[in-house]
Amino acid sequence: MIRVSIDSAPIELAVELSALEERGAGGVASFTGVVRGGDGITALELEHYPGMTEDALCTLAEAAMDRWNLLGVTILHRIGRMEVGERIVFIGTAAAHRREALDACAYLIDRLKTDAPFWKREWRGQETSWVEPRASDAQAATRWES
Amino acid sequence: MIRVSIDSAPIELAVELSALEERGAGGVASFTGVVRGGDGITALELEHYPGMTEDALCTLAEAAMDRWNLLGVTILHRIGRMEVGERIVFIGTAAAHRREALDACAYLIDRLKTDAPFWKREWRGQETSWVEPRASDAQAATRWES
Amino acid sequence: MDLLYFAWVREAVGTGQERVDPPEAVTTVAELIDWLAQQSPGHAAAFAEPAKLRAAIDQRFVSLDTPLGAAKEVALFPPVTGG
Amino acid sequence: MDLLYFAWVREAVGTGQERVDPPEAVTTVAELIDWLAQQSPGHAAAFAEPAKLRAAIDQRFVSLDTPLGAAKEVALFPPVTGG
Repeated sequence: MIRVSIDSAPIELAVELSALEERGAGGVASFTGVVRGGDGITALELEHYPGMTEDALCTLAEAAMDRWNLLGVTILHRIGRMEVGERIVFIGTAAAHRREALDACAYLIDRLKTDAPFWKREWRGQETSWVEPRASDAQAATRWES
Repeated sequence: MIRVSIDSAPIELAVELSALEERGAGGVASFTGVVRGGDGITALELEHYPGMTEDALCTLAEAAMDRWNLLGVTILHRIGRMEVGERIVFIGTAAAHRREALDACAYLIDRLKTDAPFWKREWRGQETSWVEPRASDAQAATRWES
Repeated sequence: MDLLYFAWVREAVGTGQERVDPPEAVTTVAELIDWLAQQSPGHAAAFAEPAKLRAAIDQRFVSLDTPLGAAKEVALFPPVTGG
Repeated sequence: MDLLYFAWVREAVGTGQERVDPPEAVTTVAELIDWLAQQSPGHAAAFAEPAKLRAAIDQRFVSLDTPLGAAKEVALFPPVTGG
């Protein structure tokens, strides 16, 4: 089962994790990205490419299902403005065995960073600046090439 | 912040994950182990070594905090009888960067399987059998030796 | 050809989408970027440094030397920064 | 010396803990296991195959060839299977 959603509404962890557990999995792994404060940041704003972004996330989920023996994959990404402490992204994977769930979860967040068309800007009070891509993200994605 | 608990009460994911997010982390990784049905299994029963098991989990959490730059580690393990679909174990890690949260989470569940004194038996109706350790678990734990 | 712009490219141009009809000499994404840079001061600001840009043709990521071919929708944007 | 038993070791012996006073010749965990196997049919069943057993002295995992030394609490159990 694949669930992909791009939405401005908050991400509800309990609901998403319960749905994955109900796949009959022995193990559920998750990663949640949260807006981090510091450096004067008061909020983030996320923009996406309607249509292409949804496709990119579905393609990633399918690639994970092909590569590992998974019972469920959930990829949620928020768009719009988010305050410090709010969730930006949620990856959840369900599998009979923990290794597959954990590896697939790490793969999905690494690849999402480079493969899905999202753009992020930081708000510091009334000032905004677009976030530059990090070389470490490109590097992290390459470790899954096989 | 380290939180370790061995308890017969159910594991509440939303509460645990929110507490980790409130550490100010950019990323929270989690692994949840769930009682899996199939093979006639109707329930699991978990036994521990009071005192030693708590110490083992605290030692593991501290080892993870030493090895990675973490803002929080939570390790919860249920004891007693659990029906199919119930949560057995929860590992949660919070870090500024996703790689540290994900690696520490995988480390903790791998090492918990070999380093913490728990014993599991399967119930099939009225029949019980103690679970044999898996060679794959011992192998998984060794990949963290450095 | 429909063009879509995202993030600071959108802001510099002043719109998120426009329809253009470039001359026949414009055959690749890179040539399209050079041509767009001449269309207005906003376009010039957005497209002055092609090395900072990424592209998609009909919703697939492509390198800047990719031929436009029969592209219906070309998107130009900075490197992605989601997650 | 306090002994603790877990899982099927506990079930075979018939109790989770007991206090014992082994002879002086018993100096290692393995020797303790051999001695315990002679104490009752239940002990014999629990301790017949030392290779299936693991041990902790004063709440630290040890190998079976470890000297008992001044151990106050020795636990004997099957390999752990948590998580």
